[in-house]
Amino acid sequence: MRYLPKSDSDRHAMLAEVGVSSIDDLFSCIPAEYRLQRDLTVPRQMAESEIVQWFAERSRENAEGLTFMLGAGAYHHYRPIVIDALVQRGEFLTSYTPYQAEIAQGTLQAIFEFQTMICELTGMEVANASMYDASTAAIEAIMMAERVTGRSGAIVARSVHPEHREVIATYAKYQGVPVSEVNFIENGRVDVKALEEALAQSKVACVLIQSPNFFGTIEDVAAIADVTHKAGALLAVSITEAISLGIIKPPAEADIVTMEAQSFGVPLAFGGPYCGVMATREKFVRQMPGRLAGQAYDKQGRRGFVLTLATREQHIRREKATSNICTNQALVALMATIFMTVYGKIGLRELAKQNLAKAAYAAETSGKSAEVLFPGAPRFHEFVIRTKADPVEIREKLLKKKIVGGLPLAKYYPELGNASLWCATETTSRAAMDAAAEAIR
Amino acid sequence: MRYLPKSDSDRHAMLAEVGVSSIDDLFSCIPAEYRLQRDLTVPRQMAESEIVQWFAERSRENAEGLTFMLGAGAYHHYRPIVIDALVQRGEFLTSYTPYQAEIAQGTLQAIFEFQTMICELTGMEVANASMYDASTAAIEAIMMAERVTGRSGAIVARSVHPEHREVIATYAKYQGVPVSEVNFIENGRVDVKALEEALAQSKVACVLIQSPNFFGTIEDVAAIADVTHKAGALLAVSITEAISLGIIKPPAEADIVTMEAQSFGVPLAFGGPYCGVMATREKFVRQMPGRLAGQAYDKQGRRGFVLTLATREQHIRREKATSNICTNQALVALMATIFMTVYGKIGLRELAKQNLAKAAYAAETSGKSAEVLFPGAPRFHEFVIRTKADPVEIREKLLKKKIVGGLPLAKYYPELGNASLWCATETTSRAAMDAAAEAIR
Amino acid sequence: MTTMSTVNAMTEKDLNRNVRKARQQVSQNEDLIFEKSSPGKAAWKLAPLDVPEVDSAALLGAIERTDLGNMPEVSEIEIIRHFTRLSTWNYAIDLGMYPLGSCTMKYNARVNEAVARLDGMANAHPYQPESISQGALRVMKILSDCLIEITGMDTITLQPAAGAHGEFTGLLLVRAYLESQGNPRKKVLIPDSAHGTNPATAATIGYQVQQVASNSSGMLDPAAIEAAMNEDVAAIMVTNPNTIGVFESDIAKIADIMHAKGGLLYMDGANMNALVGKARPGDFGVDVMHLNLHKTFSTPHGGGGPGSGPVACKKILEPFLPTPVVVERPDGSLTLNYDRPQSIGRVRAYYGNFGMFVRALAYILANGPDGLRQTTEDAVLNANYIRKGLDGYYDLHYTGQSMHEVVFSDKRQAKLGVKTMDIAKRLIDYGFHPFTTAFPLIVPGALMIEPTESESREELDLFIDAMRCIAKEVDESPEVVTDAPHNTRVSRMDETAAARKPVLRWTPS
Amino acid sequence: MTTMSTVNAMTEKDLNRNVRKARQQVSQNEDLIFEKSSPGKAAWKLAPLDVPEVDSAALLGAIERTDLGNMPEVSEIEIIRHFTRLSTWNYAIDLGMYPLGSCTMKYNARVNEAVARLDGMANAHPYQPESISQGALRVMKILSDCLIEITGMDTITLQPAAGAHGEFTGLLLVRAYLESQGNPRKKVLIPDSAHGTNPATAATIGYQVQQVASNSSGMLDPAAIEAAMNEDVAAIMVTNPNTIGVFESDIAKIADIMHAKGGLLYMDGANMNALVGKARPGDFGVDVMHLNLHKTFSTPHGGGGPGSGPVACKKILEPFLPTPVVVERPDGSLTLNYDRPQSIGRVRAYYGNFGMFVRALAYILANGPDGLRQTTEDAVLNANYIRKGLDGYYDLHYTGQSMHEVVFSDKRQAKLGVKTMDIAKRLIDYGFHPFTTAFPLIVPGALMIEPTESESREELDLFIDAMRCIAKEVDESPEVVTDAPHNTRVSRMDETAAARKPVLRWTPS
Ligand SMILES: Cc1ncc(COP(=O)(O)O)c(C=O)c1O
Ligand SMILES: Cc1ncc(COP(=O)(O)O)c(C=O)c1O
Repeated sequence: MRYLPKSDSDRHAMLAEVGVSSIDDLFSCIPAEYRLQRDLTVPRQMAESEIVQWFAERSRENAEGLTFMLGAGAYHHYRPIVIDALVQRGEFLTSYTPYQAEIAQGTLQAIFEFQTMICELTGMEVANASMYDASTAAIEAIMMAERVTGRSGAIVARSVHPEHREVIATYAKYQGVPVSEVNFIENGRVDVKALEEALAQSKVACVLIQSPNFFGTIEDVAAIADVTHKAGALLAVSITEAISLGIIKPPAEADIVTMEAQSFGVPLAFGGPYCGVMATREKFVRQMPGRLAGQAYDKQGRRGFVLTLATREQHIRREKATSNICTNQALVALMATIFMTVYGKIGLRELAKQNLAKAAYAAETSGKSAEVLFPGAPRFHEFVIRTKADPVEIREKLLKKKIVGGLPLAKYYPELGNASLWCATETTSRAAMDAAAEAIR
Repeated sequence: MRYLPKSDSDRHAMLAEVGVSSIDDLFSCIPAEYRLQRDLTVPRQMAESEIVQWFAERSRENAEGLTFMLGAGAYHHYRPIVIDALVQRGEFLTSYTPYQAEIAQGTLQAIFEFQTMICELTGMEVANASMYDASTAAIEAIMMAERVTGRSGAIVARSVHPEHREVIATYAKYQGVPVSEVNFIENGRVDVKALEEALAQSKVACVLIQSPNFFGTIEDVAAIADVTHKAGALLAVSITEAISLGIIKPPAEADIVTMEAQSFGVPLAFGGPYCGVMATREKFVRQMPGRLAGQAYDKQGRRGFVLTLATREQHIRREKATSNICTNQALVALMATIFMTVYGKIGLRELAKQNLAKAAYAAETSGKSAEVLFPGAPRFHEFVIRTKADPVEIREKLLKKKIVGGLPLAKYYPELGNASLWCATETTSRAAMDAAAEAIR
Repeated sequence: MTTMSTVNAMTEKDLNRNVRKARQQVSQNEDLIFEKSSPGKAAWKLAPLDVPEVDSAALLGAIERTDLGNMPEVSEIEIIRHFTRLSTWNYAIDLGMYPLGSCTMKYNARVNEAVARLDGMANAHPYQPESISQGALRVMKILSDCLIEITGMDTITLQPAAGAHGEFTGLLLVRAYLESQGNPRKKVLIPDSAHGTNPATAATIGYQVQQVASNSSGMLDPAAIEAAMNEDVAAIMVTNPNTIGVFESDIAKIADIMHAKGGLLYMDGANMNALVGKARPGDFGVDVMHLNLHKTFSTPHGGGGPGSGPVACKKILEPFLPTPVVVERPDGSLTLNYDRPQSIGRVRAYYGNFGMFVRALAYILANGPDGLRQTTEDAVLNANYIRKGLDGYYDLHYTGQSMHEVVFSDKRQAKLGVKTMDIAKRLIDYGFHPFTTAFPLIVPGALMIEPTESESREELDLFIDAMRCIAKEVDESPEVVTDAPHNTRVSRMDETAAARKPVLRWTPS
Repeated sequence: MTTMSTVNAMTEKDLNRNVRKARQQVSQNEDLIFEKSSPGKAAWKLAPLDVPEVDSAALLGAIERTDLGNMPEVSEIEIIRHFTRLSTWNYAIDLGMYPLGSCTMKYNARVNEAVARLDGMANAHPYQPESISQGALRVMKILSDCLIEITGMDTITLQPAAGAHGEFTGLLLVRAYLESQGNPRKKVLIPDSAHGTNPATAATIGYQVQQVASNSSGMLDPAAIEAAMNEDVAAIMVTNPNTIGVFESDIAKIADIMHAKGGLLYMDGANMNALVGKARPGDFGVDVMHLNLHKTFSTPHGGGGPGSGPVACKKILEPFLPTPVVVERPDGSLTLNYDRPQSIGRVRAYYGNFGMFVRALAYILANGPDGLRQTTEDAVLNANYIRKGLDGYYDLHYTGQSMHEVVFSDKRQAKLGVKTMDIAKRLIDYGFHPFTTAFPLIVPGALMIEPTESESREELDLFIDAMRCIAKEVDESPEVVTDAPHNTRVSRMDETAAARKPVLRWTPS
């Protein structure tokens, strides 16, 4: 096997050195009846050229060269070339969690930079090194709010990504976390009145909203924070489109911000790996899950970085840890860090502005033959339309032009009828948007 | 401009530091009438995304996903993934010629390994760090033979790659190097008798042959060496298909071996950059052109490598140098080194054997409806067929199946009629070869 | 014995006299990216907008953001240099042996990276129609089939994002199953040798953790488990081979004990690198287990992630698997099935870390049945070779037969004031990444060494030599070890100070 | 002043007290790949053969090769580690400033690498039909147009593989042209400040080299050229800006002198980074010149190559350009024209280093007219900033106005026994690649410094600081400098011994 750095004579010499006569002697500790006496039934060993060919065929089965007008929590943005050039350096790609700081300063400093940028963008004071994704970050935020407030349960906006709400339900169910939902009003925003009433009825730990929400509508975070804080709960805001932070004020009124950083230079990759983000106020840091890099100094007074506050974590605190998370999404967070560095202070805003303009155009052109739902509240780069035709058919039609159309919403929000969720980013050409508008007609 | 690490305020501060008031002051040394007062007429500055898109469009215009049955000095072989993973490391990609040995040991050791492997494969005693390509290596071999022998001129086999002969002609013409050609016989090999006679007539410095020759036929190097040496000339053997060395004896009887190492993991890239090779006997080393890495020791006795015997080179010897070559094909030589390391002692032979088998099959199937020329001498992985139809038409037909057929030879060897030169490598599927046989019919 | 001040006076040459694997080389310094920023530098450029500009202030009103604070402004070359320089401060598998016990730091083949970046793989949207997702679904299906076969289980979910997430998912399956039987039960048994995620996960699901003590050989004691087992216990979480690298030979008996009282056997599959192709958990009684694709199946650790933690289980647990599940239609095409009424629900959005599935499958295809078995054999051989080589130099706390890793203790060295972490740090000077020191807790001062199959005999010999030299240094000049590392660009960091007053982000000074 | 033994006793800390840009870090050792080989290891695997096996002995007979000697046998991970480790011993632009005068070591953008690897670019066969080569031909055509515009010339060939090859091609054009006029002439004038390739090339073409002395300012002296010029002289080869980084302000006059006697003006374009977008050689009288795409147009040096050396020229030389030439058909499609009866012929096989064309064009597109001009301005600003910063510390042999590079001499330091090469080596300790020391020959002990536009002010300040510190060290403890480098994994090599008894390949011991 070409990955194995041994010849058979190496193996024999080593067996002799170990003092056994055959390799099977080293497996004699496994009771005989459980020792596998046959080949595994997996595909035969392939040449590298065959592997490349096999996946290239799968890649083509998947269709290539598509234009996406589909978002819903996973967005197609241009990925600067430097990202892959850098994350594929073996020193990043093939290194472990930076527990041994003296030979992991590269990873540690990059995490520290990631944490800083996330703070800058979200308006929070501390951010961790990453979570699995936005969905698990959201439930971790709820659990963290429980620890902070000593209360139980959460109210979750119905305009939060449906799959995130499913994940919350899964976690909540088995932990006895009571979770209720609050609906949206005609403009697509959270029904703040209903939220206020619900908060009055139950002393929940947390209110969780998403902004821009699943419909692309930007929530009135300040108003929601107001009623939430009055009720003594924490407000957690989830952001699934990180680019929006380039042109939309951060939810600075929130207590916890969770985010999906996929838009920051991470490939769509059929849903993962992505990069969950969690940020909060400094005073809550000891209730926070996940790894944290902190500044430190060596004996000679040289600045460096270490993983810190590890007493929150499972490898120290075991069942009393803030979370069971261990392996996180480090390399993906590095991609995001590089992306944020490329665009930076000015570029991120300009990028977000292009997204805004593209989506405004797309909504306007689509709006000529379909109803654009949720008027009256600002949007970022997604919008919902209601069409005469079944959205599934529209999708099929567009696919012939290599355009992936909007997501039919009937499954998640049957009350919206023939609704579908569309997205436009800087990668969506005017021609594609015009074709989509045509197909909707 | 996004590559430039300066803000305008940096520029102003620096101008002030330099003591000038505007950047144009620094260009005042250029007489005013020659200072360009307008923008260059080149395409406008593009975003990276646009650049990628522009070249992707050109790439598609070029056709993608082809199967090649075309060789003629440039061969399509599978390129192990590790090659690009390694040569794209900035430490190799963006370093200069290793003149400063203390911070260039990586490049130097790799060159030393390249030189060693080339010696092992060619049967020569020394090899240099690379030449531009096989064509320029060939003429350099002739010039070197002149220096070694003190004689002038060369006899070149007509079965040497036609474009290489053109390059030789260009160089020779302006240097007064008399070059004559020796023809091939029915089996495609050099007419040794004619060569012997030609040698008797003129005291040339060098005989240059190619093996496998342009027709894919393997020359009788020993016989040619015999007559050449008897006449007091040196024998230079050019190898355009490096893979052939896996299963064909090296031209150990030669005095100089030149080679195109493109087959060793180098992309076809429409003809370059490739990697010329030059190897020879130790006694001729001081007449050799090009860079050489040699073993050395530092004060502490640690082994390392340096560029050595530089007194042959232009930067020391100027007009008395063995060649004017300076920049060579270093990174491409590194690709070749990695390729040779991946396949190694056993793999190179097995790879060559697959090529042999593929071409044997292709020749046999093609031979059913066309005449396979040059019978009676062994071939490697190319062969010439004579068809009823015009080879250009056959090519067009095959192109529809994304197969690039053989090279029409009329331009180079009109006497061969409707001949074309075909190639099969490990990347040529049986299906493609069957389709080709079909098209020939 | 040298004193502290002697160490300071020792020249680099003296200090490194026995170091064969490494030297020192100039290494670039690099500030934080924010410290390199200045207004007006930019690495970005957008294509011209092909639709009308919008007035963002008018569109967004008060929520418009106009200032991105301290986000950096730098050029492209500065970015390349910044992250390239940073990278050179890291150790990596690509540079040498990474003998971290329990972490299975094996070779990460570059072909895996290449195929994961193919257009149709990298740019597939999770919600794109199934008609244009067949390639992705096929990858998931074939990987699932392979992992089921390798583990000897009946079914699988690929959704969990890492090992701990897999534990969570697996225990949820247990809980959902028991609940469907009428009682989710209250407790989970966890050996004292377990990894920290095991108890942390059990707690996350609302199970009480009951620790079971290992016996004097560091092994599970069926009698103790028998004693602990009752109708309150949902499951036991067993790592096998366990965290001292020894196969739990009573595993089938333990399964029986659990099953007899209606409990289930969960296996932490972190150590599957000792078993692939040689033994299958499904065959020795395991009901549910997770795999770490970022350990056994070679997906890169990336400085801490991403991982992937598929959960394989027996038929009885199948109805509870997270949604969706990939199923084959009669025509051979694949589809995602969401209609699973008994499902525990989702454990994350979309389908899991798909990019890791591609890499893991590429690894399996590169190996085939013969390669997978050989890999396991080499991994076990390597660990035993190290054990042999270090026997007599370091104390072997438990002497059971080692499989893929071997755990020594610092007992001898501790007597001279040298701890496992000191030895670990000194190993850095010798050009190696340290072994695992943080656990297993049942070995005081553990040196947990897992070479994996990826190490050549040459590299192992250098490691053994380094470890022996360090043992000698501990005897002759312990300060050289307690003061280590000496050859790195920073020495040991003051972690206590860092935690006392944490600075977790840069702020402009 | 410290003595030699003091240097030896100096601790690393003392030695590096002023070094701000670098520290030392552990660095892996690595043997030659042959020393890691052992029979039976393999990194290769072939797909199963889909045609009948052949009996190679029968097919090939006596010429069959059965043994590949000492070719290595290693596994894939060993290859990754081998070359990764080797790479870490190199300095590179990606790591820091590379102030090699005349070499223009600028940023090599990664997008260039990406587009060169697109399937249709990387896998295009040079002989594939033109119908499926339009993309490649378009790249050549647009690049040609851009380079013609940038140089102000009339036409171009992209065929030469590097600068020296371009010189060869350019001089051949001169020769062919003169020949067509009846007399190829005998001599080429070359300033004493020229790069070694200039005289070497002239000799290769059979021209006698007549050196012309620079004047006391290091500049070309029109009077001297006038005196040397006669009907035997084919051309003069001028580098402009010249190799001391100064614009030859009399260039037009020199062109006139040459033209008046029927000779031509060849320009070595190695220093075009000082001119792009600011002045065009075609406008100031140059007849023929080469460009180095691996300098001015950012294609990577790759440890010594590949390069690309297009030759641009005026209309009179067009008939002689190498074949083939890309031409546009009336329908807009592109074709290769081989029918050029006066052509000098080919200078290499196929069409040149096409992969470099792709990269250079990507660079031009990324810059546009504004970016190209700004690039030149920054390059010149950087050189002048360094000049200002080092003035007073090092001797400025010639004081003409610097453009993209500045050349100091070691005059002051040489008095204390410290040579340019010593200063260069000490710069390594400071975390920089040295400047060029080998030429220009008209500056004794030259320190030839070209920062390019790719350096930030911060990096330049570090460089100036390092150079000043070294100047101080020369005064205070010259041995620290003459003994340098101290911080590298090897110190200065004994090059004399290496050349005396050259070992140019590994042999089994
Ligand atoms: C034995 C064991 N179990 C569980 C885990 C947790 O896996 P992950 O880090 O993928 O969440 C680890 C990781 O180190 C482990 O070693
Ligand atoms: C002034 C000058 N001319 C010519 C050359 C030769 O160019 P190349 O190395 O591309 O052959 C160089 C290269 O360093 C140079 O600096």
